[in-house]
Parts: sequence; C-alpha cells; structure tokens
Amino acid sequence: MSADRQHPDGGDLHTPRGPLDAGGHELQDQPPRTLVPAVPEVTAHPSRTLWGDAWMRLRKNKLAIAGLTWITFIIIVTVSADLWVPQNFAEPTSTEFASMQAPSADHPFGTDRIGRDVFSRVVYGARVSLAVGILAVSISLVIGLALGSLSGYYGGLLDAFVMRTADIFFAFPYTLFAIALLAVLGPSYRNVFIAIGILGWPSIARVLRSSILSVKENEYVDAARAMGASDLRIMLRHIMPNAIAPIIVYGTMSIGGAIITEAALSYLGMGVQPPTPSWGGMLSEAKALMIPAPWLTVWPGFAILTTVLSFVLMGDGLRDALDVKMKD
Amino acid sequence: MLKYVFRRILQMIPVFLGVTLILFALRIPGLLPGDPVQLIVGERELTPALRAQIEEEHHLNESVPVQYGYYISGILQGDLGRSLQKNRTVTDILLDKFPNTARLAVSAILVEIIIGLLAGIISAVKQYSFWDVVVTLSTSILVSVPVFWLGMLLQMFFGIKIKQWTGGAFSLPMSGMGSPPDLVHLILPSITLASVSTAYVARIMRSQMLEAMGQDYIRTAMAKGLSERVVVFKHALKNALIPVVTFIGIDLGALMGGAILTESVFSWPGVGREIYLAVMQRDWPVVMGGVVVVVLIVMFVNLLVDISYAVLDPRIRYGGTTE
Amino acid sequence: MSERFRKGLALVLALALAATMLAAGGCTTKTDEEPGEEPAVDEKVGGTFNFYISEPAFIDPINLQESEGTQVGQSVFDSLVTFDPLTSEVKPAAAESWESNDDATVWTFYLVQGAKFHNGREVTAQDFKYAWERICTPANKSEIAYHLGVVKGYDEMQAETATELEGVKVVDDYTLEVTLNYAFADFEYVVGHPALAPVPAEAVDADPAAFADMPIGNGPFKMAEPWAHDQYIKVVKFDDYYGEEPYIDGVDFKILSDQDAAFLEFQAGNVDFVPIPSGQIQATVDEYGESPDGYTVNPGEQVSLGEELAIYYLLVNNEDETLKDPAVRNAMSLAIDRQDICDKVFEGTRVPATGIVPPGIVGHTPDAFKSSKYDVEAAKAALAEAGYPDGAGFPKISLEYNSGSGHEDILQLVQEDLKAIGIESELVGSEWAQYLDKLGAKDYQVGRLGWIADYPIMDNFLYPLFKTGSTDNYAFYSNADVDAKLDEARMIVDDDERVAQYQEIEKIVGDASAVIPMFYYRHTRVASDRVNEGIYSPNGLFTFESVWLTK
Amino acid sequence: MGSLLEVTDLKTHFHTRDGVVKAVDGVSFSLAEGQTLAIVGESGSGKSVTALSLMRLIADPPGKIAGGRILFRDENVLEMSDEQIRSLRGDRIAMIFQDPMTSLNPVFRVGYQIAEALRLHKGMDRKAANARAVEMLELVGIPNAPSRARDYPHQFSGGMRQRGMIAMALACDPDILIADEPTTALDVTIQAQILELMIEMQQRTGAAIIMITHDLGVVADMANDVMVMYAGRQVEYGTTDDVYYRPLHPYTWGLLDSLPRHDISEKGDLCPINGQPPSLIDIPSGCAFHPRCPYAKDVCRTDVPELREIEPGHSSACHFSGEPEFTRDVMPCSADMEVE
Repeated sequence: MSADRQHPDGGDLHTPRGPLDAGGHELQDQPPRTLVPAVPEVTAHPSRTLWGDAWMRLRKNKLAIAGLTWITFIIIVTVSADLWVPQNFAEPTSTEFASMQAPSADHPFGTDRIGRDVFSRVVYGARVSLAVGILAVSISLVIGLALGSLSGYYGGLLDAFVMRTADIFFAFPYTLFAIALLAVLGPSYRNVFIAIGILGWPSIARVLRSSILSVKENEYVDAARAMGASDLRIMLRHIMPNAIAPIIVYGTMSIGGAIITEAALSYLGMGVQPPTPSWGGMLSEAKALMIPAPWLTVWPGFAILTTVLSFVLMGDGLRDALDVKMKD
Repeated sequence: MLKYVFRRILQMIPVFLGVTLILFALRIPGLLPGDPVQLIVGERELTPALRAQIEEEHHLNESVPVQYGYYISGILQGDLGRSLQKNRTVTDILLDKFPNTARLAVSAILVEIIIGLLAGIISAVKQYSFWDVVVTLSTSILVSVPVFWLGMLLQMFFGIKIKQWTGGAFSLPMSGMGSPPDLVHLILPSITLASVSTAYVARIMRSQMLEAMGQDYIRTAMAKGLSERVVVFKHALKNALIPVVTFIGIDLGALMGGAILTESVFSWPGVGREIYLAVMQRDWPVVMGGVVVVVLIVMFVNLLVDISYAVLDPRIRYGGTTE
Repeated sequence: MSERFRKGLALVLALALAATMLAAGGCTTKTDEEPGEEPAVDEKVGGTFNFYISEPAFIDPINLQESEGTQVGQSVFDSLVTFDPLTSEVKPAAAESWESNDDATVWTFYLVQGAKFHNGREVTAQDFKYAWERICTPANKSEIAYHLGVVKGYDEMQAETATELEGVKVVDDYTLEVTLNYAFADFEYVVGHPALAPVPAEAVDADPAAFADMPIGNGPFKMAEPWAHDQYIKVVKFDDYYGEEPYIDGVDFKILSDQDAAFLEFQAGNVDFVPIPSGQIQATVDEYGESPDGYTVNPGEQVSLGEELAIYYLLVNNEDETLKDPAVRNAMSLAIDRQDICDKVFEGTRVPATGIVPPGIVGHTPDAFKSSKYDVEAAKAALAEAGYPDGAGFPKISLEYNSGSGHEDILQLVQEDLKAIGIESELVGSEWAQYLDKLGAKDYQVGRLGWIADYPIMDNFLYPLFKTGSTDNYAFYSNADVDAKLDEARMIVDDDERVAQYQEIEKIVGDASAVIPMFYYRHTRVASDRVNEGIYSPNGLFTFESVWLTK
Repeated sequence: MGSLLEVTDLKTHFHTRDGVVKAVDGVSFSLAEGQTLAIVGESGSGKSVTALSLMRLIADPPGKIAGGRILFRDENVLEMSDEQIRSLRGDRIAMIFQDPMTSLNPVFRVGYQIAEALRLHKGMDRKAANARAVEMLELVGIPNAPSRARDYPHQFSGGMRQRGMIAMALACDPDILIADEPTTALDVTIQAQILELMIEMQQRTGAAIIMITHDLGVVADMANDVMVMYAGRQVEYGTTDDVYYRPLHPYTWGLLDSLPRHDISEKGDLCPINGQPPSLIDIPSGCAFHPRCPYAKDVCRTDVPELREIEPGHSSACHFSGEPEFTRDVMPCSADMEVE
C-alpha cells in the first residue's frame, strides 16, 4: 500500500482530492448499505448507456446540481462582467471612490482601503480563480494523462520511472513546493497555474494508471489485441473510455483544489500580483481590517468557499453517478 | 517485519536523492534570480578577493557534480549552511522552529482524532439521520474552506470580538510563545490546522464504517448474538480504523513538515512559516535546508506509519494469506 | 449505541472543560507573574511591557544597526552618552562627563564609577576599548564599523595592519581618551550609538555565539534568557543598574514578522505598542485618542502621530530612454493625486510632499518642487510637450516596489493616476534585497524609496540623493552644476548662506523632477491603555526608562 | 412432541427505491429436533433471506419481516425483545455462512472469535472460553489447535476457516444450526470434508440443521426434508426421498436435471433450466416460473398456484402437480427450447 497512496497536501493546504475519500458521501444516490446485505439484485430498468445513466443519477443528486448551478452562474456572471459591472459599479482596479465604505446600493460589497469597489473585484476575481483552476487542471491532465497512460499501458521501466518521479513529487509538502516553484518562476498569474498544473500531474497519472491497469485485464482488450488493433487504437477506443470516469471525477475535484491553492498562494503574496483582483489577494489585503471593514474579509472568502464547494459537490455527485470507487 | 522495514527504507533512498537533486538544481547559477555570491555577501561590498573567498568557501568554483557531492555530504553531516539573512546556521534556525511545529501538529492531530472519528462514526451508525446530513454537509464545506480564511475568522471572532466573554481564553498564539508555552494559544491554530483533515477523517471514517458494517463478518458477529453496539464498536470499528489511522499518520507527517498557511495566519514561528519567509527573502540556504529537513521528516513519519500499519493490520504483519 | 454516543459526548465536553480550565489556569499564572513581587509602594512600579518588534538581525552591539535590534540593544546596553528622546539633546550615560580639546580632535570621557555589567563586574574604560576594537576587527564582519571611521587607527585596523585602535587610550579605569583623525565637533553624537556600548571581554571570548543570543550589557535591563529567535526576547530590570531605576520590571519583546498580526495581538490585548495598519488609523485615533505632542503616549492619548524626519518618494530612472526627459517626469509628478493617497492609505495622517526636504529641517521650502502638486491638465500638457499627447506612443512602464510592506496600495493608486493621463504601467513587486539589486543595476523604470534623516540638515537630503555617483542616488540623476553646488555648499560656513545654497539646489533638482516626492512620514503607532508616559522618539525608538504601567 | 421450529407464512420484504422486493413471500415449514431440512433454490430465490429472517438478522430498514410466525420452542421469535433474540442467536440458533474468507473478522484471532460467543452466552471467563475454543477447534479437526487458535483468519486456508466457523457456531451447543451454502465457496474436495464434518457434528451434538444450498446433490445424504424455493415462494416441500425420487414440480425437475449426477440420472444428459430467475420487483404474474416452464399454459400466466399437499407430507405449488400424466419423464429438455 505504501507505494500507492497519497496525501492531499503537505501541511495544511488541503485540496479536495478524491482518492483519499474512500467512497464516503453517498448521501443522496447510492443503494442503501445495510447491516446485512441481503437485498436481492434488482434490475428494474433496461440499462441505458453509461453516460445516460450517469446523467440520470446526477440529476437526482440535489447537491451536485446545486454545485453545477452555482458554477454556471459564476461563469455567466464573470464572463459577462465587462458588459455590466464597470458601467454599474466600477472597473475592478479603479481607485476613484472613498476608501472603506460599508456596503451600500452603489457598492454592494463596500469599498476597500484604497477606494476600489469590492463587488467588482470579487466578480473579476472569479475570472482569475476559474481560469487558474481550469488551466492548471488542464496542464495536470495533459501531463498526467500522457504519463499515466504510458505508464499504465506499457509498464516496465517506463512505469517504474514515472511512478518514482511521482513519488518524489509527493515527498515534497505541497504548499512548500508550490511556493518554491513560484519563487523560481516568479510570482505571476501565468506562473501560478503553471506551478499548480505541474504539481497536479502525479495524482492524475496515478489515478489513470491504476484504472488502466484494472481495465487492461479485461478480455475485450485481449480480444482487440488478438484482432490486431494497434496500441494507440486499443488505448483510445478500448481503454480510455473505460478508464476515464475516475479522471472526470478527479479532474472536477481538482479544479476546486486548484482554486483553493491559487487563493492560498495569492494570500501569501506568491500568486496573482496586484492590481489584478484575486480572491486570495483580497483576503491578504483584508488581514488587519477585519474589525473595521468585515466586508473585505467576508465576500472574497465566501466566494472561494462557495466555488470550491460547488466543485467538490459536483465531484462527489459525479463519483456517485459514474460509480467510481476511489481509493488506493 | 524487519525485512519489510528495510525494504521501505531502501525505497526511500531514490526519492530522497531525487528531492535533493531538484533542490540542488535550484542552486545552479542563473536559475534563481540574483548572483549567489552577492546573495551570500549581502550588503557588504563585494571585492574580487571576497568573491574568490566565498566561491572557495561554498565550492562555487567546482564543477556541478562535485558541488552536488559537497551538498549531499553536507546534508548527511547535518550541515545545511548558514542563513543569508540571519546570523545563524540553518540547522539552528530549524531546531528552534521544529518544536513549535511539532506542538501545533500534535494538537491538530488530537482535534482530528477526537472530532473526526466521532463525527464519522455517528454519521455512519446513524446513516441518513439528521446528524449524518449535518456531518456530511459540514465535511464538504470544511474541505472547501480556505484554511487561512478560517484562521482569520476564528482569530477575529474568538481572539478579539468575544475576548471579554472568554476572558482571553482564546488568546492569539504569539503571546503564548513564552517558556513554558501557554497551551491555550494552541486552540485556535490547531482547530484551523485540523479543519480540513478533520473533515477527511470524518468522511473516511464514515465510509469505512459503512463498508465494514456491510461485511460478512459483521453478519457473523450479529449471528453470534452480540449486541449491535458491540458489533459496531468492536468488530466494525477495529476494521474501519485501519485506513483512518493510516490517513492520520500520513497527515501527522505532513503537518510535522510545517503548515505554511496556518502558521502564517497566526504568526506561528514554525518550520513552514520559516521556509516561507525565507522564500520571500530569497534566503536560499534556509529554503533548501528547510525543505530537505521537511522531506526527511515526512518520509520518516510515513515510514513509522507504515510500520504501525503493519502492526495494526494482522494481514500485513503476518505476510499475505496462506493461499 | 446511543449510550456510547452519550459517553463520547461526555468525553468531548470533559475535554472542552479541561481546555477551558487550562485556559483559565494559564491566565491566572500570567496575572500572578505580572505584578511582580514587590509591594506596590509606588503605583508606577512594576509590570512587564509587551513590545512588538520584528526579528532583529543582531542584538549584540557588534552589528547593531536596524531599528529592531537597536530597540533591544539600547535597553540592554548603555553607551557613553545617550539622547533625550524628545529633544535629541546629548545626555550623560556611562560617561558622567566628557570634554574635548579646543579643535575637537581629542575627546576625554569620564565614566561613572561603580557601574556594573549584568554579570556583576564593574565597567571600565578598557571594556569600551575592547568593544570598539571588536567592531573594527574585519574578521568580526561588523557592518557598522564606519561609526568609528574618524578615530585614529581605524584605517589601520580595517587594513589589518593593526590590531588595536591607536586613537583609543585607557587612561585609567574610569577615563577613556579618544583621538580623532580630524576635527569632529559632533563626535559626542557618534558615541551615543548603542553599538558603541562596552562589552565584557570575558563573556564574549568565552562563547561569542552565546553572547550574540544573550548579550551581557551594562544597561537598565538585562537579558532574562537567551533570545528565542522569531518568538521573543525577554529583558528584566537590572537591580544593580547605576542609573535611575526604571519603573517597569522588564520588557517582553514579542517578535512577529507581520505588522498586521501585531495589530491583531494589540487588539487582543497581548502587546502594548504596535504600528497601526493602513486603513485603521482614524478608527484607532477615535478609539484610543491621539497623543498631544505626537510622541508621548498616555491612557486616552495613545496614538503617536508625530513627524519623522523622513520622506517617501518615487524614483525615476533618469537614464531610461523615455523617462530621462524632465517633461515626462514632471508630467508624472503632476498626475499624482498625493492628497488622495494620503487620505486613503494614511487616512489624512500624512501630508503630501512639495519638495524633498521635510518640514522640520531648517531651510525647508514649501513648493520647492514645482511639479509636486496635483494638476491633471498641467500633467497632460507636460506629456504633450514631451511628445506624447494623451499618452499616445508612450511605452508601458513598470512600477517597481518591494513587496510585503504595503507599498502595493500606494503604487496601485499611482498606477491609476498615471492611467488618467494616458500612461499605462504594470506593477512589479520584489523582495527588498532583490529590489535594491534591481535599483542598483538600473534595471527599473519607476520605483519607490523612503529616506530618513541621519542628521537634521538639508545636506543630508540632497547630497546623498542627487550627487553623481552617490550610492544612494538610485535615480541616477547627474548634473554637473548640482554636483559642484553640493560640494561648494559643504564649505560655506555661514548658516544662512549655506541654507540658501541648498535651497537653490533643491529647486534645480525639483524643476527637473529628478525624483517624485510623495509625502512626509509620520509615526503611526498606538499604545495600550496601561502605558503611561511612554515616549516614542522622532527617530523611532521607544524609551523604557520613563514608562510605567497602569495596574 | 411439538417441533423445534415452526415457521408459518413468513414474509420478508425489502423496501428499495425501485419498489418493494418480496424476497420471501409466504413460506411455511417445520423442523424437529435433530432433523435436517434443506432449502434449495437458485440465487435470488429467497432461501438466504429466509434463513436470516429466522434469526431476525434482516436489517430494518430496508428489510422488514412483513408477516408470518416463527415459533422456536413455541415462542414467537418475531415478538421477542431485542435482548431475547440476542440471547437466542449464537446460543440456541447458530449460523454459518457461505464465504468463510469474509465471514471471519480479519482483525481478531480465530480463537478469540470463537470464545466471544462462549463468554457472551455461557458467562465463561476469558480463560475458560479460550480453552473451550481450542477444544472446539480440535473437535472440528484443526490440527495443532492451541497455537492455531492464536492465528488470524488470513492464516487459515478456506477449508480451515469454514471449520473454524463451524466450531464457532457449535461452540454454544445450539439447537439449530443454519448453514447458508457452507460449501459453495470451497474446493470440491474440501466440500465433502466439510459436509462430513457437519454430519459428524450433528451426530455428536444432536443439533437440528437447516441447510441452504442451490445444489440438490449436496443435501442428498444429509437432509431429512427438502424445501425448494423459487422467487420467494416454496414450490415443493417433502422428504428427501420424495423430492429426489418423486419430484412434483417442473422447477424441481429442472434442478435435478441440471445435476451431473449419474447415480440418479434417468435421462443421461444434462438438461439445464433456461433463462434467468425473475426480478423480485417485477415477479411474473401467475406462477412465477411460467416464463421458464416448458409446460406453461394460460392458467399458469394468470393464477398463482397454491402449495398443495399432493401426497402425504409432500406438497407442490404447481397447477398440474398430481395429475397422473404430468410426470418428470414427459418433460422435454428445455435447453432445446427457445425461451426469451
């Protein structure tokens, strides 16, 4: 077990990563577990496709749908922000207002200590968070999928090398590694998602590798090979579609994790640099102002919490819907 | 058993070398901003003679592999170099910080164990009850809360807002750093540090309990006439605890390596914050020495976890099944 | 099950209770310690002052230089003389009197007899000689040896051709004679520096590293335990102190790297004197009251907002292709709404600068820098004059700052102001040492710096900042005329004439906006309501000798 | 004398999201002291649920014993308090399970797990219970029992584990031993050993046995009576000889024909039953077996056949049982038929 386990974090920067959470949280949509598992197997409905089935199950999961709705809402708000936020509120970097105003009709979230509209900054901060989250996970996915599939499919020396490299990555405490990496790359918006992306690949690679290893044993893979299918074809047509469910679940949760990491790095001053609004950066500025101006602390934190929570709930819902068993 | 431990230690070696190699790569001139010699000299005037002297002292004039050799042998001898910013050796600085980090880590682990296990068990035993919903939802929320934000809120509320009522029972940590340290000051940071892991412990505990309670041996125990309480708290719990204990152990390792965010929010003079501050000040010897030490600590604690895992789980202790 | 649950709950409650009791217990012990053993005959006596500092570099006099270390050092060590915290007059300390010869080249200090080190040994003239030579020995890597640069024999020691300071002579145990290389009437100010305090050779030689963490001095307070790095430094009243006994029992220097955290600790009641974060100044003044003189704090008058002899200014790289045009620099200077920055960031507690020399320095001229005012129209005109109407064709410039000290706020406001006249810019933050490297390497366009007076004279603001080749001339301003005038001014004996000369120089550099003055510094610190008669001097050191604590 | 166990019209239902699963729907039988009853059926026929219901080991929710009566020594098990039923379990009625690999708790020593029931029901102290546990292990043929008792389950082979389970079940000298497919998970050679052991133990202790199996062959030598279940109902009930040699229900015929047993083979060829057991949520109307029954007529699709005593002590739930021309010999091999 020792080789194949991981910790969500080095230190206290916990990112919601699936595999550790060994199948908990099936509050909404799993057959009930009973003390005596004596429920006869029931095939009530004709089975649909895997994805159709998954969607059916996901739709019944109220929490996952709430998460999906909230994410969609945030994306719409932040993507359309240029059309309505500056006109009605302010440019996110504009310092034209009196500082530290309490929330009002003009400034629904108040103003910060150099007279910027907090609402506008929170809305534009979502861009940074979502973009970093998605881009970072994309990088992890690209690297992780490539290395994980090669490693899982071919095994042998390549597998050993990739997995030992992953071990090295896991040996570093996560936050420390991210900070050190950013110290080398220099703190900036771009480098933040690069750093988070680079740190994320080993988990993806492991998840994919282990699901490939289990899928690979199936007879249809042997059958395809016997029929002379190429490695690439076997990988793409036969293995990937069956190994991809854990990746989807994991990727969804990782976006939440990346958003928290970005916030933490920006909070520590190693992330997105001023004047670009970011939720973590805003919290960093609010540090000493919690009593005179609580709105500076409340709103960015609330934004991080709800967004990350949405991804976590989505991930949980997907896991249950796709019936992914995540453990090591 | 001994063989197992030995094999685990052997496995650690390439990882450790990989870690040091990465860290060493960061020292190669040009990779990091700033001239290493200038960094070492600080604000003193850099004469060519001084430069030569420093290159000599720090083996900067040697070839890269030789430098790596010096670097590794230094680490093995416990020599991590001197801080560029402080007039102290890296070893001294880290030795200062480690007890604080350890104190915080241990108390956070206690919080995890007490609250996490309890919540997970209640949630599993009373599946689908009100408490299950509460636990499940609050663990989801807890894993989504940025710890630094949680720390800020706790600090604000317990440390300042209601200090009149609590009589300063939740004083902020800094002032507790006397000798002997005041335990009260551990409360807020350890809750903050433990928050996410507690949620994980509760979730793992819950799912492991549910899984254990679905096992055949539970039915056997029930058929024996044992009460549900004995079945749940003896037969199911002992099985469910194994992965949880492993998680807690690994977490302890990670926490021992310093908790940058919590330590920053609470200005807790621990290893994580020290390394973070060193990064901010480009105090590379402290960063590298610190990271090496932290990695070693993490690996060592993980080794202990593996060993204790083997002790806990007879299936590992006595090798695989006989079939 | 439910029974088990009840047991579990009981356990949790018991633990919580235990924690609370622990908390209460912790508090009791603390209050037990604090009032001290002595009966409170005088209500001023007793108590431990909790003083926030950031981690000092050194507290051993050998390298005492930055404010944090100096703050500790001056409580543990007494130099020959000391300064009045409010008037900066020189007062006796370890030396009860002193004199110089007529041309001020030979100084004789007469030590207080019976003064003791904290290890109980008497302080003698030899201890000063030892301490000074220790500083001047290059192997000891002191960065502050230059203080003794005027003393005869200094150069030889630096060159390692001598191991003793020839100019320092121990006449007898209580008489120290110092011979200088040249006349220096202000030498008495130099020997007041805490770094030039005596150190007991036996303690240093026994274990220099231990001494660095737990120095043994001759001051009113002694180290209670070794320096707990990044945590605290504790000093307690030294009972055998030769001078006037302080009221307080000791000082706990609480070390925090973060001023915001320090303020939280202040609000939580754990520290007695901290800087006020930007954004909280007015609220803090409203809550705690302002000190009438800006330096002395008492209950209800707890906020110190006194002037400092210091200026905050923007550096403009005078060698940059775009920025070397004075019209551009003037345009930028005119575009900046300094009052807005003072209002927002400092809540009106700082004053926009109109020149580089702060008020309080003889010769300060209002509006010395003609462009040091907010006038967007004029700024646009100047920019157009430089060939960039409405910023057209103006390259994007970088605004550099050292991160983590709140300069982000100011530069973000500057960025917005520049944007208003069509100058686009980006913020680049870097850590202090790296930042200085960048400035020194001319690898920047616009930056920021503060300049604090060593001595309260105009020369101190003009010569280092604008003389060609001066290490502090980070703007790389170079004007042969100004260079000549600066040299000339130092030789002018007549005070008024000299000041007039400096004023002329200030006007020349001002017209060219060689740098962009922003505002003058002020204290922004607050004391807790138990602090009485605390003085936070204009040079930024708190005086523990006069302060007493309300019980 | 009254029988040891008297089950009347037992109904156990599960409430799932997809509907009510009638896992056991009106089963009646009785068991006399020292007798052996075999319950036979395919998986999903409700035989295991029946067994668990006897000990009230059905988790509620989702399961519920919806009706009927279970009299153990004339006391209704279904009306007992939790405490009463617990004192019955493991002491008077004991059970062994299908998969010995998972039925023992991996983190407790085998001896301890055996001793647990003894300490609970017999009030033995640790030492006495352990000694008795070792004794039991010896009894079930575990060599070197004293040291084996200190082993963990994973150190036992599958057969040894099942022996351990039997030792555990018999430790308290129960009146009834319910064995839920005790040999299914074992190698064929081991299967015979375990069955032999059970017979031996029965002789030694005089316990009645309820043997649950899908394999008619397994019970031929052991059982006094056989009950055949299909889709939660009894379809045939009688003595072993009756059921083996004069089976009345087409489903039983099918079961017997699926057996590769040459000693009783009358047709020679294997003839499996076609199709799948029905979903218990959606039980076919009429006779639940009709979709798979080669003789199904219209009445089978509409009317539920009652369990009728066709000959003394031998009942069947088929509309046509008892009709003279309706015998096993006329049954065509359904494998030749197209059954959807």
